[in-house]
This record gives sequence, structure tokens and C-alpha cells, in this order.
Amino acid sequence: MGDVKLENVTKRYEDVTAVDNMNIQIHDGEFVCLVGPSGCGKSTTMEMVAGLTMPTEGTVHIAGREVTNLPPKDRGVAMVFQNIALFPHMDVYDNISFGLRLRNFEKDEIDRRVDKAAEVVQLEGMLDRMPDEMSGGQRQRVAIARAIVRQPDVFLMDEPLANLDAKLRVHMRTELQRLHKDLETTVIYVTHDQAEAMTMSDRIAIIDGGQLQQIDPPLECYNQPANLFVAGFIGSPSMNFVEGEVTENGFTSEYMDVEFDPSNYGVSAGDKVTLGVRPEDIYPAESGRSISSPTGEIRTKTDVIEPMGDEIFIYLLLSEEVETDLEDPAASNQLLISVPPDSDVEEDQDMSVVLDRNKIHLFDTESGQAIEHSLVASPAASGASGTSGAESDD
Amino acid sequence: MGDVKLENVTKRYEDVTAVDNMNIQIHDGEFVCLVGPSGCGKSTTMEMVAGLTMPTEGTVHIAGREVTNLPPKDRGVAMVFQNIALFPHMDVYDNISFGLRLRNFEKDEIDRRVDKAAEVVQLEGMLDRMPDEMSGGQRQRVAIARAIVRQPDVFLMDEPLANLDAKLRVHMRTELQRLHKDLETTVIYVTHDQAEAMTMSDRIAIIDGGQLQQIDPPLECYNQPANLFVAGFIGSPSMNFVEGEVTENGFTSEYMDVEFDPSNYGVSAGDKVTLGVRPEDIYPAESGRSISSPTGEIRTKTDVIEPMGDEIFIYLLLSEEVETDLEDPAASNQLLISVPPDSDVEEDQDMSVVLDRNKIHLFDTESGQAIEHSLVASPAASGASGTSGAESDD
Amino acid sequence: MASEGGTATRSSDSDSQGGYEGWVQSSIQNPDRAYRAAFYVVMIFFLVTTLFPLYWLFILAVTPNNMISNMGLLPKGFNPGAFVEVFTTLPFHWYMFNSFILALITTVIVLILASLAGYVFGRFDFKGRGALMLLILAISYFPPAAFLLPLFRLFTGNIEILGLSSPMLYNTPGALFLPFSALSLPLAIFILTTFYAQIPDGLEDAARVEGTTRLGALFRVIVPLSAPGVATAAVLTFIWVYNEFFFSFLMVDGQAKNWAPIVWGILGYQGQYSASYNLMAAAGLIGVLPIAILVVIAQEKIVSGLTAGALKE
Amino acid sequence: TSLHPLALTEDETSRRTIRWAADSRAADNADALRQAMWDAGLPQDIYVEIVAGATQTGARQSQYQRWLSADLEEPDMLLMDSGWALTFIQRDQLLNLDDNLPSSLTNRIKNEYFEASVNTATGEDGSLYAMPLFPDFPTMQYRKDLVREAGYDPDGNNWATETMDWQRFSEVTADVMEQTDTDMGFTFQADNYEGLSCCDFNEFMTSFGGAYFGNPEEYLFGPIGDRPVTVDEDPVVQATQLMRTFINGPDAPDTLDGYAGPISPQGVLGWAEEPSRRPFTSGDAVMHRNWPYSIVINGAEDVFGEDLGVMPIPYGVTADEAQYPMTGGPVAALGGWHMTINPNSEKIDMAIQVFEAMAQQSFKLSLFETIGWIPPEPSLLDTQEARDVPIVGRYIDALKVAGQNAIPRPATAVWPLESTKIAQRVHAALTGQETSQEALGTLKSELEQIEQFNAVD
Amino acid sequence: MSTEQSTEQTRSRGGSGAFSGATRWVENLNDTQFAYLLLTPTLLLLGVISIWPLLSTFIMSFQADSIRGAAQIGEFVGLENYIGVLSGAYNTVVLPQPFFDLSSPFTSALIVTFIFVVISVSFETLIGFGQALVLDQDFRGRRWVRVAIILPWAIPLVIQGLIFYLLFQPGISFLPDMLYNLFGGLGWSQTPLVSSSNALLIVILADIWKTSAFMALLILAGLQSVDRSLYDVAKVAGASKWQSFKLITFPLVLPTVLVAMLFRTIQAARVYGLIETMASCTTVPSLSCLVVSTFSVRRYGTAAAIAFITAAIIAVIVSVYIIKFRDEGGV
Ligand SMILES: Nc1ncnc2c1ncn2[C@@H]1O[C@H](COP(=O)(O)OP(=O)(O)OP(=O)(O)O)[C@@H](O)[C@H]1O
Ligand SMILES: Nc1ncnc2c1ncn2[C@@H]1O[C@H](COP(=O)(O)OP(=O)(O)OP(=O)(O)O)[C@@H](O)[C@H]1O
Ligand SMILES: [Mg+2]
Ligand SMILES: [Mg+2]
Repeated sequence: MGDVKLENVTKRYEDVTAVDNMNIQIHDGEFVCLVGPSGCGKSTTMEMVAGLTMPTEGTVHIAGREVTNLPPKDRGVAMVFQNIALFPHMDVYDNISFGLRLRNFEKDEIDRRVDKAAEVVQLEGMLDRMPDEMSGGQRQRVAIARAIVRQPDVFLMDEPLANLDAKLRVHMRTELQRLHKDLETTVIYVTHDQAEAMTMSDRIAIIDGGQLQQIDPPLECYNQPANLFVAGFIGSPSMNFVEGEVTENGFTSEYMDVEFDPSNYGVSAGDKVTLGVRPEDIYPAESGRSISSPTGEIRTKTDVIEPMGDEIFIYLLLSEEVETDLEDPAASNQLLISVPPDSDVEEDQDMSVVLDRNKIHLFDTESGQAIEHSLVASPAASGASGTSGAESDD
Repeated sequence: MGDVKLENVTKRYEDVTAVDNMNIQIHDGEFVCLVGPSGCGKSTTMEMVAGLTMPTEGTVHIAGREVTNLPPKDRGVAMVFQNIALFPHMDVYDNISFGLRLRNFEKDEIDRRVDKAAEVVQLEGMLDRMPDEMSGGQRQRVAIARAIVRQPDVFLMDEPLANLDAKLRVHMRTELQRLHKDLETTVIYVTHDQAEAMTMSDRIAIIDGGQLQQIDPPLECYNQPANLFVAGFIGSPSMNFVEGEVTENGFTSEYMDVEFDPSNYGVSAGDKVTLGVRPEDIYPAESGRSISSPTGEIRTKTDVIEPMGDEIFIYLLLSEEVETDLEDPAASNQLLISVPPDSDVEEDQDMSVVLDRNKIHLFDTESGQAIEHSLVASPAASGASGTSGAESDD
Repeated sequence: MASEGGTATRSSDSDSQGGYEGWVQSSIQNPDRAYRAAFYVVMIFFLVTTLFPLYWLFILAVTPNNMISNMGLLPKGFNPGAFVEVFTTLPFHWYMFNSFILALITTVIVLILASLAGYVFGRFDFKGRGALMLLILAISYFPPAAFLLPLFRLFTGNIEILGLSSPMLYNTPGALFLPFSALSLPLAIFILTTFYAQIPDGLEDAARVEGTTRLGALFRVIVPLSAPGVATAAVLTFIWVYNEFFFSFLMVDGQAKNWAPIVWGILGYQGQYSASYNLMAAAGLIGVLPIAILVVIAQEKIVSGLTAGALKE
Repeated sequence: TSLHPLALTEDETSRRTIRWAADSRAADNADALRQAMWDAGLPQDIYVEIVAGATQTGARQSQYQRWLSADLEEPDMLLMDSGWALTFIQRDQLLNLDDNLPSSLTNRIKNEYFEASVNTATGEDGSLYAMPLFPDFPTMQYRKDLVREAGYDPDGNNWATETMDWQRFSEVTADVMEQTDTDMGFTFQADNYEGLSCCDFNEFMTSFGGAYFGNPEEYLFGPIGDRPVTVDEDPVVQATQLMRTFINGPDAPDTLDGYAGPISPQGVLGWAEEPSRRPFTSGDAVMHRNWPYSIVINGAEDVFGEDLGVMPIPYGVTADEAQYPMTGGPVAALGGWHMTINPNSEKIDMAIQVFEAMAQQSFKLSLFETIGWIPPEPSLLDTQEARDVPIVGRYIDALKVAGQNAIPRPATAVWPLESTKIAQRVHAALTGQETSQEALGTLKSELEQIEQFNAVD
Repeated sequence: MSTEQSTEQTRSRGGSGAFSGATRWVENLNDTQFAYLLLTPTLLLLGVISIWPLLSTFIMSFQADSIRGAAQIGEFVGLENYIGVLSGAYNTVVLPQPFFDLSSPFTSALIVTFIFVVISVSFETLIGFGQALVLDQDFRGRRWVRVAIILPWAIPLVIQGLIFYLLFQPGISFLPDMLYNLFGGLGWSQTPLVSSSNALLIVILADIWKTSAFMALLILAGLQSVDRSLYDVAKVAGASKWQSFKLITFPLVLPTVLVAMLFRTIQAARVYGLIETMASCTTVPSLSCLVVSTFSVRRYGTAAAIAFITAAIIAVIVSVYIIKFRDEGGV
């Protein structure tokens, strides 16, 4: 039993509220990723689950019992710390075996487990190194190994792969997933790598400013973001946003119009809404790809072009007067699209694009809440799913 | 003048050779990314440029003069450390302004620069925090700010964005690029994020086992990897490899054959070669995309399917007997392909694929050296470009 | 499911034995409470044992000198006047002043020299390191008397080097702080060596890349980060010098204007046969005040977790 | 030159300063002493600066040792313990007064000062190297009120000059203790320290006619290695046993019969002067042996005032019955301090003037009055001025007797070592670790070895 | 192009060129040269104030005593002083107490010193560690408890001696009688300060009282320097308080503890002042007592020899530390 429940948990530092009335329920054996901008309270949340930080308010439950005041050692958690925090006076073997030695495991068993863990993190042969004789990535792997040799009820991993190269990350990712499956352990995992969050987690919890924005399965978060923040945060490159207004027959803005029947989506003329569309849901009109439900053509001009190897990002300007704002690709007057790597584009060339109506999101500009995630699916009745920031399962 | 030259630089620790006879020349104002697996010697290389580690052999030149024995402060470098290394006894302001205060800048100028830097890294209003009152990402941003307030000849950045979320990374990436452009400073940048390396750098240096594998512009590294290591390392997901042999009329292996005229590529029947093809260069036969020069259809079966939001990864098995090895997507008996997110695929379904002959790479299995990067381009004369591991400019 | 407690090899431990819910509950909570209680017991024990002799000293100070005999646990009579008499009998404040200044000078010298030495011993590996450390340590093996004769001659102008006689330092502060510095250096060096050695290289590296010299890094980063160690070395040196007994007694003639330190003041209340125990006690208590204040100030520097948040490693 | 704020504010500009290493008692009364010197004829432009120096005599000796060995010019004059002035004289480290002072003065010192004191100021060549400033003799202080209460009549029996023998002393003490319900009878000093060998035990021993090195007249100051060691003789054993009797009573082993006891607490075994004085001062003891400084304390109005009695120290045998000259009778260990001149001083002429002033009657009397330092000439003690001195003046008679029966310690180069051994062994005997016979036997052999090893060849 | 370099140049040109030249020179020294440069002031001071005097004392130890003549020291006699002290030949005739004598252990300097060192250092370490752990906790009034616990270390030796001297002085304090009534049967003396064995215990007690604070202060500094985040890791890994202490705290403060113990041992082996002010060297002779007592009677040759013997004995003890803890300590 390793379900984790945070109830109305708040953590305030002197002048900062790091975590703000957080309610999350994580099921036994679930793999949940916490994502959110830097400083949003992910680590603090983890620390409260681990028992290293006492919530200012609220309660923490693990495996059904309240642990708010229990010391970490009685909570059955293992943790990979964001700051790695290896014991500087112990070699790799001693670091990894620390938790096992505390529990008086037999030497053989310790050796077996340490060897296994070292193999998983590809540190065989380095067991007698001291931490200060290792590279950053190697240290991080020791930290991971130190957590995974134990078999706790709950794994807490705070950016465990931040310092690893792409290949190793993929490897570690699968290893961690395998571990999760084998041990049926609950995993709470902080990452800033979207691919990691998408591929590994059962659900993703998106946090902003200490508040939970959405917790849902990855694709749901991607396809049906609960609000503007989630929509903009999930997906890289980010979703394109265009601010505008609802008219009698759809959406209008300075730069583009999209037709639809407002009444279908519970909005009415005059409402300020923001239209969102992901780069991959915008196609050059001439690409000839057949889309079931395209919008009308939108005239743009290519500006910056970023070849990424497996795809090319194109920044399209919707207006002549401005320049591309690379820092804020979601700025209202520009669209970022992604095209196959062999596409033949140049800077400063005119380009008409169409959007996939199926994949157009509408948000209430003021509250940020999602209104609809597709301008094809008909009845307004269905409404927006997953719009509630809080956990819907309890 | 901020060109950096490493000549025959070797760094040996007691039983490890961290950097092995490295020769790199980085031009003034150039932005070079160092990439490579964890522990390959990237940080060590940086430290030798900074003057923190003395090379066991070889010389380091900065701005045309030899600096091998010069202390760091006389090298005109600023560095973001992989381990962040904030001064824990100073608040953010003092941390950021440390280098300026050392140089007796005027208070006004310091304030101005610190404010600017804090704005760039989005830490306005946190200047009086102490490091231990900040989140991991915030600390890392302080470290970046500390480096960028100064205007050195050479920036050394060791995974400066590792702890930042995707959105902030994109922002920081553009800021750093702008800075690079404004100051015309040479930048040496370690990252494990391929997108970063691809978009930011003028050239990428790929290192493995302390040895330089290739240093070339990003797309060149992507499209014309010098050897198997580079091919496998650059690109995520990784290139698919199939080991086989050259026959009279092309390539053959247990799982597939590709026809070509060996004589065109300087190989002859019986040679052991490895065929490489990137996921995006493999298409489901029925996708209907028109490719100028496809191979014959290859029959496979879908296995694991990973939806990533903006694309879907499909692991295809070439043989019935085995299972997908998620850890090593490049394993010879499987192919990983990437299809658009709206594709309709299921596990365990038959699927025929074709490869884009234009994009097929051939490597010498034994030496790992690239033989050819396209089976369309004709004469063998052109050979493989950029195959030399060492810098070609000197 | 696979929980840690289920592992067969794990030696029998408490909390997995179900059944006694209440017992388990209390055993989880009680150790902490018991720990807290034990902590207070221990603290009070330490307080009582360290303070009792001081209380005894206080009793002595407020009991009129002639009544000091057959003392119990309470003062006989009450004569706070001793605390005033201390100053009227002798210029005790000047003796305190002298000790204070000497201790200050010595502490500054020692901290600077020991910082430099501690830095190289703690953070550099060079030829002769071990031998030099041993040499410095060996100086403290000797009873102070072993230095006295030559030093006395040196400080009274009796040593000639190249035709120049050594300076006459007797009855000057130099005759005190020089030997004080030399004799307290070994301890300070070893303390600082230990503490400086523990500062992660990363921080020194960062400072150097930011543009400090090696020495700059020492004084701007390593020293502040070793604050507990430096403050402790300073406090130990200061207190040692303030109360130093041997050279204080031998290198000046005992006059306050000749920099005679506090020990001369205290001994001044003692005659050939007679002793004003109450004045000595009062002087002892008064003399401790500057140190107590110093400790209060210095302990602010002895703060925890100095390196917290510094490094990701 | 010392750059001390105190030195900078000092104003001595118009005078010629001469430095005198004295002690804290002199330093505390510096102004009065200077005035007394000027009154005694010291030119007004000579300013005597008094340095307190170390208070413990041993520390002071070492201090002088260093100063003189380092040829320091200052201090110009040194106050030296009569117990060790000789060691400096023997090493030739002091100015010969015969050669420098007017002979009228040196002759007066040699002829009129307490003889025992002069002996400790005279070199082997017979020259005077020090001028006794004041002698110090212990006396027996007692509680006149208690004694009277028990029915004795000290004044009538003239205790002040005609002291009693130890036997009667013990009986009186025991009797008074009992009758007046006083805790302790007799407090003295029997700690394992120099005071035991130089003084307390020396007195007991000498009062029985014993001596450390045979005939004191002949052997007191040497020759080392060439004199008898007589610490195992009967009088010495008796002295030890008497002390044991006082502490443990006559029924304990290794004690003397016929004496009353116990009259002294076990504590005396750990007491030096001050600890032994305190119970007496606080009224818990009948008898107390101590130096004159304590007369000043105990005779103060707010302590015992007139109720304090002082008598010479009791005796074991009379001088006639005693084996050696200078022994027997109411002996008192000789203490006291001498004035000496630093031969390196650049102000010897001024020092001589100071000495002359110090030799004046008026100065000595004023010393007696201000600090309680006994004048070094017996004749002076007979003057009315002396008797008029508050407190001590009342006890002049007893002090005079003590002075005339003073016995110096055998201060030679090896005395410090021998003193330690004597204190150790005697103390061991007193605590009962060894019998007196054994302890003194061992002591004898130890002293003989020391004498032998350090013999003058 | 970059402005930093140029700013720097203008500044350094305007500033003191010699100074920046010197800095540059210093920065370019290699590690060994740099190390010796930084050690120069220390070595100079120690050379003149410590090492040179020790060398001249060393020479004195080969010269005869001169207790009578004007000369401070006699002719060259080779190893005679050492032989005299070590063989026991000097025991009676030169030394106030035997240097080493099993038959009367409590008057034998070597044994007394040894007992003093072993008991006081071990108790001080334990108590000091305990105190440091208490002071390391967070509780209300900690600052005052800290001051209180450190205060004994600030008490001058003379006063420390006075406190315990008067506390154990019969007739002055209640304590000796009380102790005698309690432990008289066990051989506790009525006048403990003049019984060698009792006095030794009292001296040790006084030393522990004062010097535990030294240990506490130093160990506390060590404790405070431990990176707090390591405790978090240990806690999550399941370490109890004791285990955290054993596995994290202890190894990390061990170097500090060793330095503290090392110097305490050295200091304790030279104990003198405390004995002299409380019980006198006659009752509790230590090695330093022998040095001082021979020294103060001008037996400089013998005193010098004993000083060097003392140092040699301490060196032996120290090498035990160094060999045993070569890895942990900074030595
Ligand atoms: N002090 C040292 N002693 C011994 N080996 C060391 C030391 N420092 C680094 N190494 C080794 O040198 C190699 C290169 O280390 P380096 O830190 O340069 O790697 P890196 O490329 O930065 O790796 P990462 O991406 O994990 O940070 C590693 O194998 C490391 O274990
Ligand atoms: N000790 C502290 N005192 C004050 N504020 C703090 C403290 N620790 C954290 N904070 C603040 O609390 C907020 C949440 O911090 P937390 O470490 O949980 O962020 P995070 O989501 O882990 O961020 P990152 O991705 O950068 O690691 C941050 O704004 C941080 O500045
Ligand atoms: Mg965090
Ligand atoms: Mg690295």
C-alpha cells in the first residue's frame, strides 16, 4: 500500500507561499510526474511527502495512515534529491548501500543489490570511487542507485535525470519504468523534460505558483489542457495563442478569424477568448496534407527558421509590423509551426497556413479556463473535461 | 579576441584518463556545444580552459596567448558550473555581483548590471534571498546570472539549463544567444539537450571517452555523422542501426536487404557494414507519402507504441522471436519510427515500412567510421565528410 | 506487494509487527518524547556541573574575606563591595585592558598566519607538507619553560646577530604577543586546516573563475564558509591569551603600565602569606565578563549549515 | 617606551626616578613610603617608583634570577627574602654594600640589627650585600578571652615574654577547648610545602634542640657535602611525634606520651598560612601560630582587638638543655626581607641615598606603622613610638623575644631541593604513611645524597 | 569587443602596478612554491620565537647545571643529564620527585602525567562531545546555555585553582568533610589536597571541568559545519538519530575531534599550572613540574633535558594518533 494523499497542504516560508492549499491523491502503484515552472513548489511538495518539511497547514497520508508528523524514516519512502547530496565521506558503494546497512541487511544481500543498482545506472566498476572523483552525471546516477536499492512504498525522485545525456536518459527512463512495474511502487517524479513526463507517467500533475493546475493522464493534459497555463506549459514548442473575441459566427482577432457556432460551446458574442493551437496542428496550405476539418487559409510570412534535425521550426509573423519574439513563441502576433525536416522553406517568404479545427482550443481569456478543445466535436453539453484544477478522484 | 585552442591536451587522474589528447580550435565569437555521454570529459575540458584543472599534457591558448599556467582570473573567462556552486554565505545580489565587485566596478554600474541579469534569468525581486532559500532552478539561474553580468572573452557554461523547465529553457536559450551575439563572446557550452545543441551552436563537438569524435555544424553532425558513435548519439530518438554485410548488389542482413552498387561507395562484397537510418526517415509503406527514392518494403510488426503528444514513436520488430528492447532502441533487430500524432496504430499489428535511400547511412562495423550518408548521391569520390575525429581547421 | 519490510533478510525490526496498534503508535511517538526528556536531563546535568564551581566562586566573592572559613552552600554575610574593592585595591581594569589588547593583537596575528598556513595545509598537496605540519605540531610538545631562557635573553637585548643586539622588548607588548602568537599558532593552524579542507573545491573554483586570486578566494569564500572553525579558533586563541599564565608572568614586571596582563592583577590580591580570596574571586568573575560577551558575539558566527544550498553534488 | 595609556598619562617629568622592586604591600602604600623617605632625608627630586612584582616568594626569586642574569639595568633596587638572598650573594649578583655604602651605615647594620637577619645578608667574604629592611618572626597567637574564661591568667603569668613549654601548651589548649567548647585548639601550618621545612617544622625541631645539619652556628649555610646531616636525631624525631600528637592525640601510634591531644584538626596537614588563620579568625580555634601580618588582622577591633594575645612560640627544651647552640627555647623561624642593589643599575648613587633614608629610624617606624613591618633593630622595638603603633605595637614584647630567638633556614644552593625532601618526608610522617623514625631515616639518606652530589669541590 | 578586459586594464594601469605585478607573480607560482610562500610568515615567526629557542635549549640540555656560580650553565657533559634523569640517578639528588618509580607511583612524574593524560583527555572528549551535541540542538535559551557551558574555559588558571583549592580545603569548605564521611572508608583522605592520589583526582576533576568546554567548543564547530542536507538524505534513507550520528555526524566531525584530542593530549601531558595552584607539585608531580622545579633552581641543563624528554614522550603519543588516524585526520 503506497498511496499518497495531500489534503489542503500549504507551506509558507517567511514571505513566500511555496505550496498553496494542495490536494492530490496518488494511487498505490501509480507513477505521477510533477511538472511546473522553476520555483513552483515541486520540490517542496516532495519534501513534505518525505517528511523533511513540515506543512504549515494540511495533512499528508501515506498508505492510508496520516504521517504528517511522522519522521521520514517511518514513512517508507526513498528519495532522489534534486541537489544529489551524496555523502562526501563515503565511496560509491557505501553511498548506495547506506539505506540497506541501516536496516542491517546481510552483506551478501547488500552486495547483490548494490551490484544490481550499479548495473542499472551503468556505474559498474566505479564502486570504490569517492564522490569528488566523479563527473556530474555519475554523481547523479549514484544518487539514483542509492534510492533504488531500497524497496520502499513510495519513490520520490526530484529531477533524477537532469544531468544525464539523452541516450542515458532514455536508458534510465526504461529502467525506472521497469523498476516501477516490478516493485509496484508508487512513484512521484519531478521532471522538466516533457518527453519523460509524457512517456513515463500514469498521470501528470501540473503545478504553478504552488497551486495544482491539473492532474490527468499525459495525453489528456496535452490534448485537453485545463487552462491556458497548462496549455502553454505542456508541449514543446509551446501551443500558439491568439487573443480575440467571440463574434456571432466564431472567433475574430486582429490577425485571423475562425468560424464556428458560439452557442455550441457555451460562449456568446463579445466574450474575450483566446484561441490555442499547437505547432503540429498548423499546416502550410500547400503541403497537400489532407486534414479532415481545416480552417480557412491564414496569410503569414516566415521569419526565423530553426532546423532541429528531425523537424524544422518556422516562426510565422501574422503582422508585417513586428519582429519575431523568440522568447515568447506564443505571442499573439506570431505562430510557430513545425514541418518535416526535408521541407524547403526560406526566411521572409509568404506562406499561407491552415489550422486543424479538430485541434483548436478555446480559453476564457480572463480566467484562463479551457472552454473547448476541438471546434469539431459538437455539443456544448460535453463541456471541457478536466477543467478542475483539483483532483477529481476523491 | 576570444578564440580558444586546446593542443594535445590530456588529463589523467590516478586511474582514469578524463581527457585524451584533445585538439580543438574554437574561433573568436563562436558558440560551440560540447556533448557526449556522462563522464566523457566535458566538464574536465571546461575546467582546463578555465584554469581550474591543470592538463597533464598539452597546452591551452586563449585569445592567441598560451594560458596553460595562467590562473583563472587572468584568462578572461566566466563560467556556469555544473554543480552551480553559489556562495552560500552571500545573498543573490552578492552572488551575482561578486565578480564585478572584485573588479571595483562602481556601485551604480553593478546595480545596473545585476538588475539586468536578474531580469534575464527572471529573478527580479529575489535579490536578497539566500541560496538555501531558493529552489533548484532558481539557484541555477543565479549561477547563470553570475556569469553573464560579467563580459568576459569566453563563456564556459556547463549544463546551465539542466534544472529548468522547458519554457524557461527556451527563454534562456534565446537570451543566451542574444547575449552571445551582442557581446560577440566565444561560448563553450555543455549540454545534454539535443535541441539546445542543435539550435544554439555554431558547431557541436561530440566527445566520447575523453576523445573528440567530431566537431562540425549541428546539421552536419546530424546528417553526416563521422562515425557510429556520433550517429547513435546525436538525434533523439536515436538512429536505427542494422548490422550486416555488403554483397555484390548492396546490403544484406538477417532482417532486411537494401540494394546499391557497392563500388560506388568504396566497399566491396564481404565487408561488414552497419546500416543506419533515423526514425523520421522510415515511413509506413501505406502512409502514402511520396519519397523520391524509397527502398523496398520491409515487413515488420509493431510492438511498443509511445505517444509523445506531437508525434508517436513506434517500435517495430524485424523478427518474430524477440521482444522490443526499450533500453537500446538501436538494437539491430528492431526499428524505431516516428509517425504523426494522429496516426492510427495499434500494438502487434503488421506494418511494412520503407526507408528513404537518401537518408541511409553506411558505417564500417569494425572501425565505426562512416562510409556514406546517402545511397543516392553517386560518386564514391566525395567519400564521407567530416570523418576525422580531430579538428580539421588547424 | 513488495515493501521493504517484507524482505526476508531484514533483521527483525519493530514496526512491521501488526497487532499492537496502540503499542506501535506509542513506540513511534514515545522515543521522541523520551529523547526530548533525556535531552533536557542531560542539558541540566551539564549546566549544573559547569555552573556549580562558578556559583562557589560567587559565594567566595560576596563573603567578606575574613568570613571565608567553614563555608556551606550559601554565602556567609553578603558583601558585594568586593566587586568595587577589586578596582580600588589595584588598577584591575587596566590589567583587563592589557589582556584584552594583547589577546586582540595575538588573535589577529594568529588568525592571519594560521589562515594562510591552514589554507595550504588543508587544500594543497605539496612536497614537505607532512614534515612541516609535524614540525609545527612538535613545537607544542614542549613545556613553555623550554622556551623561556633563550626568549628572555632575546627580548632583553642579550642576543647579538651580526653585531646588532636584539631589541629590548621586556616590559613591552611585543614580549608577550610574540610568544603568545607563536605558541597558539599550532592549534589554530590545525583547526583551520581541518575546516578549510572541508570546504568543497567547487566554491573555491567559482570564486577563482569570478576573478579572485587564490588568496582572494581564501579570504572571500573559504574563511567565511569556515566561520564556525574560524570563530572557534579565534575564541580559543583569545581566551587562551587572555588568561595565559606563563609568559604573562615572566615577560613583564607586573606593572599595569608595562602591559602586565590579568594574571598579575589576580595574583595582586595575594600576599606572601595572606590572600584576599574574596577579591580574587570577584576579580575572576569580573575578568570573565569580556570573554562571556565575546562568546555571545562569536557564537553568532557559529551558525549551522553554512554550506547549505551551495552545491549540487 | 611601553606605549601604554597609563605610561603616557604619567607625570614624573621633574623628578629622577629610581625603580624599586618591592612587593604588593609596599606598592599599595607607595605614596606613604615615598613621603617617609623624603621625610627621612631623601632628596625631594628622587622619585622611588615601587614595583609590586610577584607575590609568591618563589616566583619573586625566579623573577630576580632572570633580571639579574639578563643584566637588566632596572629595577635598581630589589627587595629580597632573607630566605634566599644568600643565593644571589653567593653568585655575586648583588652590589657589595661594604664597598658602596658609607661605613658608618654598614657598621650600624652589622652591629645593631637582628643578628640572624644580618647573617642572611652577609657573603662568605664577610661583606654586607644586603640591608635588612624588616624581619619577620612567627609568634603564637591566642584567644585571651577564651583562655581567661577557662581560668588562666596570661597577663599575670607574663605569657607575652615568658612562654611555656609544649607540654603545658598542649594541656592549656586542650583545657580551654573543652571548657569553652571551641572546635579547634591549635592551628598551624603542616601542608607539604616550603613553609613546613623552613618554618613550622624547623621551629618544632629547633625548639627540641634539633637541627638539620648539626651545629647551626657552624653549618647552617654550608659547606655543602661537608657537614653532618642530623635529621634522624632524637630531638627531630620528637618534634615530628609532637606534631603527630597534636593532630592525633597521644594514644595514636608514633606519638609522644604526656601531651594532651588531639588539639589540632586533621586539616592542618593541608594548611598553609591563610587556611590555618581563617578558622582562628572566625573564632573556631584557641591557638594559632603565624606571622605578624596575621596579628594585624586578628588584632583588629572588629576581630578580637584586645582579646588577641600573642606569645613567643613554646619550646621543647630550654636553650641550656639543647644539644646545639642557637637551638632550644622559644625559637621562631626567621623570615623578613632585605634591600639589595642591582649592580647593573645606572643609578647606584641614587640607590645609596635611598638606602641611607631607609636606615633612618623615622622611616623604619613609619614602615612599622603603615605596613606592620617590624623594625630590624631590637633597640627600636623599645621605643615608645614603636609601642604606639596600632595593634602590633601592643605585642612588641613578644615579637622582641621571637626576634632574639630567630633561626634562619639553611639557605644554600641546594636548599630548595632539600626543603622539598624535608617537607615530603615530614609530611609523610605526619600523615602516618611512615613512622617518624623511618621517614627521618630516609630523609637523612636523601639529604646526604643531595649534599654529596652537589658538594663544593 | 568585450569590455571587462579593457576596464580591467585601465584600472590596473591607473592603480598600483607593483601590487598587481606582485599578485600576478604570486598567482603564477606553482603549488609548492605558493605553499611555501604562504607559510613563510608562519615559519619566520615560529623560527625566531619557537624553534631557535628550542635549539638553544636543546644545546643546554647537554650542559651541566650551574647552581652556584655566576654563569648560568656549566660545561658540556654530553648525555649525562638525559642519562641521569632516565636512569633514576637524578631521582633524589637533583629532582624533587622521581622521574619514574613504580614503587611510589603517585610521586613519580611519568606515571602521574600518564594517569592525568589518559583520564582527563578521555573524559573531556566524552563530556565535550556530549556538550557539543546538546549545544548543537535548537532549543530556547540555547545562546545562554552555550555561554554557560563555555564559561569554565574562560576562567583564568589561577581562579580555577582557587575554586578547587578552596572547595577541597578542610576548614574552608563543607566538601572535604562530606566526602570524608562518604568515602573515608575507601581511603579518601580528610585532607585530600595533600594526599597524592586524592589530589590527582581533584586536579583531574578541575581540568575536566574547565577543559571539556574547549573540546565542546571545537567539536561544536565541527558539528555546525556538517552540511545539513546530508541529514535529510539520511533521514529519508531511514536512519535513526543514532544512526545519523554514527554514519554521518561522527565521521564528518572526526577530523575536528582528532585535532581537539591531539592538542588536549599534548596540553595535558604538559600539565603544570593547575597542579601548582591547587595542590602543588610536591603532592602531584608531573613531568612539567620537574621541568619547572629544576628550572627555578637554576638547574637549566637538567631542566632542558627533562623538557626534551617530555617532548619525546609526547611525540610518541602523538605518533600513535597520527598512525592510527592517518586517513581521517588532517595530519
Ligand atoms: N578527481 C577525479 N579523480 C578521478 N577521476 C575523475 C576525477 N574527476 C573526474 N574524474 C573522471 O573523469 C571523467 C570525466 O569527468 P567529467 O566530469 O569531465 O565528465 P563530464 O563529461 O562532465 O560528465 P557529466 O556529463 O556526467 O558531467 C569521468 O569518468 C570521471 O569519473
Ligand atoms: N527555505 C526557503 N525559504 C524561503 N523560500 C523558499 C525556501 N525554500 C524554497 N523557497 C521558495 O519556495 C518556492 C518553491 O520552491 P521549490 O524548491 O519547491 O520549487 P521547485 O518547484 O522545486 O523549483 P525548481 O524546479 O526550480 O527546483 C520557490 O519560490 C522558492 O524560492
Ligand atoms: Mg526543485
Ligand atoms: Mg560534467
